[in-house]
Amino acid sequence: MSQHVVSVKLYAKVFGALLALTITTVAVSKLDLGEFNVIAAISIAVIKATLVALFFMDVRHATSLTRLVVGAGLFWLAILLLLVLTDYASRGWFPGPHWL
Amino acid sequence: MGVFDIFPARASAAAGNVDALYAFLLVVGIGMTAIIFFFVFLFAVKYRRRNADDPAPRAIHGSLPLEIAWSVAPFLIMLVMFAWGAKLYFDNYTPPLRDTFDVYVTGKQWMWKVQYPTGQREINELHVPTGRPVKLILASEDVIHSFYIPAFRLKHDVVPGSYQTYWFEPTKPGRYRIFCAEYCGTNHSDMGGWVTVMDPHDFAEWLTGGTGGSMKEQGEKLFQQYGCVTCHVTDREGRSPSLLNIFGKPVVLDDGRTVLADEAYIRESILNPNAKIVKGYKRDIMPVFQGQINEEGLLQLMVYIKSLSPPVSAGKESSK
Amino acid sequence: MADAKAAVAVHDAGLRHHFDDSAQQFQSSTIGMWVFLVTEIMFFGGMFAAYTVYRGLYPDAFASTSRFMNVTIGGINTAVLIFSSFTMVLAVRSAQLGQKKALIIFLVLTLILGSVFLCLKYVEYHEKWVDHHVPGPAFQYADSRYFHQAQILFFLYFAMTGMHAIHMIVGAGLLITLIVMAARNSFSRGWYTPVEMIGLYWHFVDIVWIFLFPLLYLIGRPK
Amino acid sequence: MSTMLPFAQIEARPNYLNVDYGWKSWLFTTDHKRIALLYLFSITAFFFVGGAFAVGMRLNLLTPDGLFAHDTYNKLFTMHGIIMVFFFLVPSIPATLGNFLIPIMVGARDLAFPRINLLSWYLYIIGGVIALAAIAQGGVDTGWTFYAPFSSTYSNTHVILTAIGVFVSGFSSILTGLNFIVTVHTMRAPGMTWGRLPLFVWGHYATSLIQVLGTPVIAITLVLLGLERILHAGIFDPALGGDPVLFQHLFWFYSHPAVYIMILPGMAVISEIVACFSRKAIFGYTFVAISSIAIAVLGFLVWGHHLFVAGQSMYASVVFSFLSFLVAIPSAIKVFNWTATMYKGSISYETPMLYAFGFIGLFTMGGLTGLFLATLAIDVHVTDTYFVIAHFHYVMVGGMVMAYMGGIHFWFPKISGRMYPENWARFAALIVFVGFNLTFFPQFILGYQGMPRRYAHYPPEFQVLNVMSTAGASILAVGYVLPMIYLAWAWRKGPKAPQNPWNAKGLEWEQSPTPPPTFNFETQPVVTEPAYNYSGEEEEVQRG
Repeated sequence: MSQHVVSVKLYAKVFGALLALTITTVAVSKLDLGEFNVIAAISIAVIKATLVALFFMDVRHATSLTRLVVGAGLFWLAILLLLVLTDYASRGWFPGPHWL
Repeated sequence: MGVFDIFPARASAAAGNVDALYAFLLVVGIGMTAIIFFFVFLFAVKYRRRNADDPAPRAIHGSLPLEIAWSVAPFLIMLVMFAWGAKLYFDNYTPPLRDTFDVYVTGKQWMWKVQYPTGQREINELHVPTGRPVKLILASEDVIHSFYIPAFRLKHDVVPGSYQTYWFEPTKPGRYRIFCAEYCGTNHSDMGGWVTVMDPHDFAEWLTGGTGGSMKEQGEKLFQQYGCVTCHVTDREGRSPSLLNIFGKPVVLDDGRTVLADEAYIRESILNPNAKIVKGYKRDIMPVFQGQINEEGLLQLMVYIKSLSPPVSAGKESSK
Repeated sequence: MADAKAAVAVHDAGLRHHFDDSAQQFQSSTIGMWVFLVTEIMFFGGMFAAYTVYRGLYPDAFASTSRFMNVTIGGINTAVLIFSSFTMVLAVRSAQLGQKKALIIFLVLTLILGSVFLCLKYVEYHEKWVDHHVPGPAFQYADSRYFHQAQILFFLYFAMTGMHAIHMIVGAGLLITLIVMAARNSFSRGWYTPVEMIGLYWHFVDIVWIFLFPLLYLIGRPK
Repeated sequence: MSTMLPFAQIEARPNYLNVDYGWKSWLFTTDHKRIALLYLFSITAFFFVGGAFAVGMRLNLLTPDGLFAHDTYNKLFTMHGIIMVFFFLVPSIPATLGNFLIPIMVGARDLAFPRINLLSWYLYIIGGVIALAAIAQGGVDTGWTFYAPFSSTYSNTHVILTAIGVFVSGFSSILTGLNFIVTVHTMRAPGMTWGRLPLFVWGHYATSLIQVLGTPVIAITLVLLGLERILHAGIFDPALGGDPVLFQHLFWFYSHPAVYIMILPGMAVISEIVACFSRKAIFGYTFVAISSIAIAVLGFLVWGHHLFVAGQSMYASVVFSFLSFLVAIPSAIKVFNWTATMYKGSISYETPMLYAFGFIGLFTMGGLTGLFLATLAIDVHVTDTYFVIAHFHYVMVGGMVMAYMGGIHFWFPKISGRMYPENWARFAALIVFVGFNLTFFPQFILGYQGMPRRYAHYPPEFQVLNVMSTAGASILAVGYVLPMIYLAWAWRKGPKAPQNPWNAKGLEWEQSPTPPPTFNFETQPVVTEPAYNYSGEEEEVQRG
């Protein structure tokens, strides 16, 4: 069994950080940062998700295989999102590239 | 076309290019298959087990140089295929910007409705002149179809809700088949027809034959009816971009992108104006026409708007 | 699928016959759970891809819908779910230490918080039902310019939060089985794998919500 | 080599078949070998249901005006596609041979999660029954690709019921993949390092990666399609602001890697057969193993080649075209390595090896025509025509089904404890090879001539090639029925098989009795030599 037992204090700190980040993301969404609203919201969410994964799901002490599985999951999600967006992003481009 | 012909009838220059690439691929394909069949057959016979207690052969675990060789070599051949294919793909799907003969094709469940700028309409029939680039503007009223002419080696899915275009320059007069290549329901296999390629003289004669109210006039009526003229032509307050002389030219948008004012751009700006706002103009001014103008009306508006941008004097070479 | 994880103790504290030792069994369960969570990432990933595409195509329509999203309930729900993750991780910790009473208390707390989340979610859905914002024949939208595009956003809203709620309900079911097993002394310092696995599952569902909240609730351009 | 028991006692010894009888011992078993047999019988049933639809299609295509009404033909090709893809090709080798052999090959007593393995079979059967219910009520006419907006708005057939069937059976595939990954990682016998794993296990490990990472995406796509069909909210319906190309993206994100789920296990079987019947170590073991993983990873980057003409932007098409050429290289490496393995080998012509010859030849043709389809300008002309039909049947039927038949014959002694009749089997293999080529080679010519796919009626000039194709199909049908007969006969009345009839290497042949007992080994196996050590070299040799 995973022998190391984590102190309640650390869990409480992580819990506090997550609540703080939630409040921050709501507050940030009230400001008008134009394009940065989306980027800020997603990056705060990524930070929160990493905190939950590292501390609560104990990926910190996990075997390298578990970390590989987590990495693979995120990498494949990235493949799906990025390659689908290559189509939608490049639809409006100038139709005829004269270099070809 | 003979039964066993590996090259069907060819009616355009682009078809010849595609056939040349196909021939190259055939040579590579048949060559590689022959090599594999030859070696498998050779080894199978030469090293067959003569009798049951033959000594076990010595292990050969592999050779790095050989592995690299038969990875890199095929990749180089593939690069040729890729580049050649991509070039032809761009050439066929990018219509020349000026003086093309535009034909509007609308797919509807189980028929092709063809409209010519001069107003003629046909069902499952397409007449095109030789020696001149013909641009097809494809739309669909219901599901996804695909306008496929094997003689030109070209097809494009006709996606409802957007315009697709491709072009060809017919060379050989004759009648060639049109198919629907994307499954679209019960009579998908009956949704075909004929394209008749005629030399320019006969074509001009045919063109003057049927005359309905030309699409341009009907487009102008709609242009008035939906109130486009009040902002886009006569209005000088600068609330909206003028539509004179814009077709086929690049347009700079408010987010800095440059987009070509082609049929797809005009259609999107009619149905969903906020998608692309021209630099210097405000959003949420023009009403959304999504679901209010049918396909036919859109095509007529398109022809009228294009007529507002008279082609530049014939002298200038069309940039292809 | 979930019951397979609640393996019944046979001899050496929960060791199943085909494993050599309990370390191998625990490692198998952990990797198995994480591979399952990767399938969940790809499952929700499909909807996130659809959301990303449509938000790219119709930014204005999506922004206009934020007025109808109840950010307060969303915010409270996020806090509730984070709190439930906290109690869940304390439950796993007490299972590690073999404190049966603490384990049950924290599991019950997590269950309560999960139910609070689902009740608030019901309140939100009811509010949308009353406003005719449920996609389908009865859909209405104040701003006629974005009728179709808003309906797509609400479709994605209900699809994503609905699928998330289903996962919450399954999680609640698993928590109940855990509480019953804990009450029956099935777990010990040597074997508490189901608690840890369901903990991972619960934290994953929390992470999905951590992404759903900003993407669905906080997209409005402040007026 | 463990001691050879005299024939008479083999039957008496308890093995996984005679340890218990009665339907409970089958329907509630957690023994991976019995679950493999459950899968074998259900998959064979679905294969012949799908095959019946194919016969119906070929009869209809005998004449330009067709035998059936349009709707009937549309339902025939749809159901042929759905049954063959989701209920035969995806589960076939992993669920039968994979389930049976992987635990034995890695030296374990069972898979990591035996009860999940049984759950996987039940999900497969429930999904299958739902799909059959949809067929019984009139079937579905959208094609196995379910393209919107036709499937979401215009088709009035049982789309949702079929989608639920496919959705449920998808989870069966996920769970099998999950089981294999965990088993290979955590339950290998002492000494069984990654470098000594049989290539059969490497192939299935790569397949499991795809099953686990790809299948959930089609699950959610079918859920969205079902919701769209009920609510008409417009997510895939262009009239309501949606984008049908998005459905194609999400669908093909799974469905192209799915074709690698189908072919990788076939390659895995062929690696084993070629090594055994050439009595020689696989040439370039590391390259063949790594190319399985490369196919699994690159397989996820190429789905856009299904959308070249579908309205995808030209730049995305160029990216996908280039990536599609990249994914062809690992497959080419495998074919070259198999051929090189035969060099200076001692080759015998038993049935599995005949199927392996067939596989290498036909898979090469299937793979090369894949390059035609990856070339943009050619794909514009030949996509959605019979050229594509011929391409994927060359890979699926010429490749996968040949490997499946080869694998069934190769491990039949280990599974049943009996030998199959060699001459009948060779005859059947020959018929399958001839029938297959006569069926599908004419379709390449039809395709380039421009005959579109999914056509109930076709212009008269295509009739001659279609008649040839139908003739080939009837020969192929005979080729598939023959093994059913003699294998069923051999199961009961075939001669008793010795423990290692082919003198093959590998734990399943050398250290596990035939047929294996419930826990596969009498004593815990320890691996001391590299895989395919046919030449008997003692020490670990530097891998090629």
